[in-house]
Amino acid sequence: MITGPALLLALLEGSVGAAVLALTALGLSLVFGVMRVINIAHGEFVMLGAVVAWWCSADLLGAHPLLGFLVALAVAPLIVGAIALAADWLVLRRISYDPERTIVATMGLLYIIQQGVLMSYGPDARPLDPPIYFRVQFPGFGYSGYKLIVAGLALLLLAATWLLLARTRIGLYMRATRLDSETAQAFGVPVKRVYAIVFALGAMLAALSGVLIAPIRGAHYLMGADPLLLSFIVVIVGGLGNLRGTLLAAACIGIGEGMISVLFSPTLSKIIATLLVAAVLVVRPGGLARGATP
Amino acid sequence: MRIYALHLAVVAALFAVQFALPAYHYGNVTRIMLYAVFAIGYNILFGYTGLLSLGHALFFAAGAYGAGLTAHWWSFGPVAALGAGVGAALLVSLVTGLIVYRTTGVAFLIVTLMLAQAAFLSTLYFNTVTLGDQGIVLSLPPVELFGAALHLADPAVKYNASLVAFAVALLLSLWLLRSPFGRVLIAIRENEARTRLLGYNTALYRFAALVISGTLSGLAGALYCLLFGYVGSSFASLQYSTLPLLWTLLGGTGVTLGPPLGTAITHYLIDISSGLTSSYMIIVGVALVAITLWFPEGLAGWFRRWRRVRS
Amino acid sequence: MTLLQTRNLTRQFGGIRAVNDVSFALERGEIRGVIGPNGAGKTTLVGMICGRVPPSAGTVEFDGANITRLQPWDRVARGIVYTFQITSVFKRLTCRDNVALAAQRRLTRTTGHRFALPQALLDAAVDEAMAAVGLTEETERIAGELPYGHQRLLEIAMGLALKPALLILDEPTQGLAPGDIAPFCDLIRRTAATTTILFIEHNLKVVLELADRVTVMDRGAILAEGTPAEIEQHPAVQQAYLGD
Amino acid sequence: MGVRQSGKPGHMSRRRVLVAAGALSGLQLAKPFIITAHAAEPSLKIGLQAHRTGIGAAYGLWYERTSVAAVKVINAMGGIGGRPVELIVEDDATDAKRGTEVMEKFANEHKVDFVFGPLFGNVVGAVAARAGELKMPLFVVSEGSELAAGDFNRYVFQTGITNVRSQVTAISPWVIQNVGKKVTMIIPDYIFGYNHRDFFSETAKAQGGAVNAVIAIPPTETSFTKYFSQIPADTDAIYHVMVGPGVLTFVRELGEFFGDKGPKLFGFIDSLEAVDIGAPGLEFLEGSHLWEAFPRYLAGHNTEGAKFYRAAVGIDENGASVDNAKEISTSSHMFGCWETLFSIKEAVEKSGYKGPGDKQALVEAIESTTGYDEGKGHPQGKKQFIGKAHQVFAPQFISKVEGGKLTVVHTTSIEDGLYEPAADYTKQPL
Repeated sequence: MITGPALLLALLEGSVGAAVLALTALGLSLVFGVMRVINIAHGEFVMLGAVVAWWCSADLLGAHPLLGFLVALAVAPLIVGAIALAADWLVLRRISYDPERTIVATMGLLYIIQQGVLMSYGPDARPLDPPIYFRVQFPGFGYSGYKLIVAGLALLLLAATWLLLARTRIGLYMRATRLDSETAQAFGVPVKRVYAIVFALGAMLAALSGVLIAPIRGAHYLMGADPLLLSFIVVIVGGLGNLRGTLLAAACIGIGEGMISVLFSPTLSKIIATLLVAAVLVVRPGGLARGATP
Repeated sequence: MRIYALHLAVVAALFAVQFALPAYHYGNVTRIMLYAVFAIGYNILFGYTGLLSLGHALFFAAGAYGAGLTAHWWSFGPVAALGAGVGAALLVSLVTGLIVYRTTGVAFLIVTLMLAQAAFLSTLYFNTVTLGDQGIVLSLPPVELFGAALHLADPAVKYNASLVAFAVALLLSLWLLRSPFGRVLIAIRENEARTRLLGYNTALYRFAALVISGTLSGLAGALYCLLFGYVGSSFASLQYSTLPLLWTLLGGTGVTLGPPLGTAITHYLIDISSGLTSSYMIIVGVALVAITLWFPEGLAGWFRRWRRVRS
Repeated sequence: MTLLQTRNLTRQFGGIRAVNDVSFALERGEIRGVIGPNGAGKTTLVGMICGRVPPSAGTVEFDGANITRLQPWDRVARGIVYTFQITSVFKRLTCRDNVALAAQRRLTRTTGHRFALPQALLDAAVDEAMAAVGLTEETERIAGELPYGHQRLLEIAMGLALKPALLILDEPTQGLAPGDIAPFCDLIRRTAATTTILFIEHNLKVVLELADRVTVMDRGAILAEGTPAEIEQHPAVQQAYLGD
Repeated sequence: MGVRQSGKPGHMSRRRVLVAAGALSGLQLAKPFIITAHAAEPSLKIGLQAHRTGIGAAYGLWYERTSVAAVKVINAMGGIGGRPVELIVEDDATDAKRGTEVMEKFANEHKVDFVFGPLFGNVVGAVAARAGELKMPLFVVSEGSELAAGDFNRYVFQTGITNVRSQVTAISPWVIQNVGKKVTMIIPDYIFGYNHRDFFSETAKAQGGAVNAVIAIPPTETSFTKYFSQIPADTDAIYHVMVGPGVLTFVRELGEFFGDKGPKLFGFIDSLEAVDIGAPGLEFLEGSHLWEAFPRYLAGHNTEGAKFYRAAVGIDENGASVDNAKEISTSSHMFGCWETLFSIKEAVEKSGYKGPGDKQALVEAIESTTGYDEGKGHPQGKKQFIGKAHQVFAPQFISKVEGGKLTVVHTTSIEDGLYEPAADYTKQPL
């Protein structure tokens, strides 16, 4: 039975999901676009963000959860970015960003991060106190006010990333490397450094979305799988490495997923999404190698 | 011929050690041989043909569910259920092969990953049939063979059934590798464009390699389900796609004995480390990173090179 | 008797016509050289003949049949064999495996043994091709370890093992030591006894010495065609290609 | 009697987690060896198969703590049959495949006498089959109803905690009469949830109620709001029972969705095990009812046995860890481990079990048991045991959320939850 409130709820769930998803997927897309590698450990960066948010939320400060949340927003990207830089320097650079070996290596990284968190943080799903708690009443149902704030923050962060890419020197370097790394190098772009920064930036975006969702879903060492899968889907449907396509796909898939989840079944919506990706690649197998225009 | 003698000696040794192994290792070797069938199947696609699949759980699960569902719902006996499992894996491989007919490289990797993920989610979605997460527990009647009743619960039956499957898979893959067909697969791995201009429809060969690889993986899944009496949705999860990759990479790609070696090492590494820490899967992560950094050819490849340097 | 005929063959890359409306005929049994400056469209033309490059327009006929839409491997089955400009042997395999890949392609088709080709049959075919190019001693070596000139010969052995009706060679003498060129020309002449040969070549001396007829290409079109003597005298050729 | 325990997984305060992670020294040793140092008698080895990691981790942590405490108590009492107990813990990652491997490891490598502990249905099913093949007595501490239905084999027992069918049979009359007649069920999408669905639908109908919708949610789900729009508008009562890492999010989002205007709520405490009822966002639970097997707050079940048990395990009167008031126990499940170990003690001593050769006598001794008396060994209450079905039956509790705490408002008798099980394992060969 499809009613007005159900549709509205579907739209809300979808939009919030889409905003956070866009942030996660943008990181993955950036890494692919510039470095031409796929980072299987991307979801673990989201999980690390959530775990850092949990640390900051109560224990570190003992103050109001809002303060912990703001600290986490600042600290999580720094920690996760540093881990990504280390991974780039210790592993990816040494295998010359070979596409297939990078996939294997980042898959190893996935297990190392996930199991490392299990070792130090433990196996429990730990809830966080929401930094801001209020309820918004819609006709027929209520909705978490924090979720609406999350959507807004995600959009702000997306805009900030966009500015970084469009208006700064490092953004210019990234765009140049994306188009043609050899030419960029010839024009004096420090390509290796750009790679490292892009890998870190991608991880930082993932970590930020982890901080944002932590108060909703808590922090758990296995929580990286879902964001990875969904952002994978978004990045491919949007055209690998195509940032605008990624954002558009995040909106479509986030909202579509929300709709199908609410109206039918979340599992069904994920099945449809994965098959959609397979279909896109089967029809356009070359789309991956060529990479679309920005 | 010496190479066949070496492989037969491995099989004979595995037959012989069953009389000396302590019970716990007996069970471990049984599992290792079954997983090795999976690894050998994976290697035909990855090691010989050069196609990196991240979706082999699809075939393993197809075999396991083909056997498990027919045994559970239609009371198939073990032999019929094994046939159903292998048949299901063959069918799934054929369909997958047609879907990915023209895809290679990273696109192939992602498509196989997505198909396997869709299959995994489907085992959850259609849980009235598959019983989802919780899975199906089987209790099977004994198999009549030469007048004797073989109970699947008997460790010796498990061991020797796994050994037979292992021997078949190993010798088949060796023969395949050395046949004209296998030579073409290797040529595709080395340089697909060149192979095409030698007169080979490489897409068709890739398709054939996928079907053989998938069916062997399904044989492993079907036997695992029947011998250990259980199939659940975790058999279709990503872990069952990454493990054969690790086994093959660790043991050595493109070497017939590499994947079984990698399987054995991984199994014992996980088993030993699970006694030290709950985070034992970290071993898998460290191994994957170490292989890409230092042993791109795996242990067998490294050993071969080391021998060549010495001689 | 015409073996190969292209009609109005055209290939566009973006806005550039690499090959523009080329109609080109090849007689059975001849040795044909193709010359022209870089970018003249020679490699694209033979690419369309062997099926590596799909044409934008026009047709290719081989042995009386239209093969324009055939895949490269089907053209190999009909006897069109191409060897690359840059050597493209399987560097990590032995020479024997390299040539066997070619030989088994022919043998599985002619003998009907698909999976278990008799080893002796295959070995004989490999040895014959290796002997033809004079590499018998190197048969068991890893291809990538051979010197460059020998890799080129191996490439030709692979072509020969297919026993082609038309052998297309893309700059076969490039990278050969000067002393190796004369034996190479002998090899081509011997091969021509059973095979039609189409070769692209920059070394004009080799072309004039080896070819029965020569085609000159420039900017995607055929500039001139004739016997080596005629081509040497052709004014347009002298200006465009031999000018200095 | 020396007790050495190397590392308690998950037993870390937030601050300690930080320190451990910083030093990267948090390598948690997986086997707390409870070694009986100078005992003359060889020890009795018991394997605890724990969901230490995976989606059952919250339960696994407390199963392990409770079991360690019980073994300490039993050893202090002189052990089992005069022999000290050695507890060996292995993690099955809440995974069926790993579970069967662990079972083999117990049987063939550690050579334990008995195994106990699996809770989640997927693991129980796979492990039960393997235990039968290995002829290893297995005491599941699970609420699955399959054992009493005859789906397992002669080596599997449920002596510590009763099953879902019995729990639902016991409480459903009260729920239909006091909470609501048109019920929407929210259940986890696997066997445990189906048990709830099937048995509650059946008993609700008998009481004049009806289930008007069933919403099944995968146990790995982390976001729930999207499911709630499937709840029909004419629902009087929501019956919820969720498990897995997302339980707190589930209850919070349920509250956000309905506010204070929604249908009345009745839940199984599974939705809130290891979760603080007073956590922010759970205010809407005030006044709702929950089933409990073992009241979380001491006041609801203030017996001598319960006090002894709580002190030994280390939980305070609010059901939290004495070390950390924020760490809430899985009170309604973990007592099953304690009671299982004491039931093993009784069975071993009754049968005169000396070693694996006496397994058959042990099985028959358990099958001839008719019940357990309330006391230190069985703090949850008096038990009735139906030997042929290997199933224990117990009283149940219904509690109301009042002032952010749980107050017991109704206690069922054993008879309320009693039904005639289909299984008769005594006919199977040993």
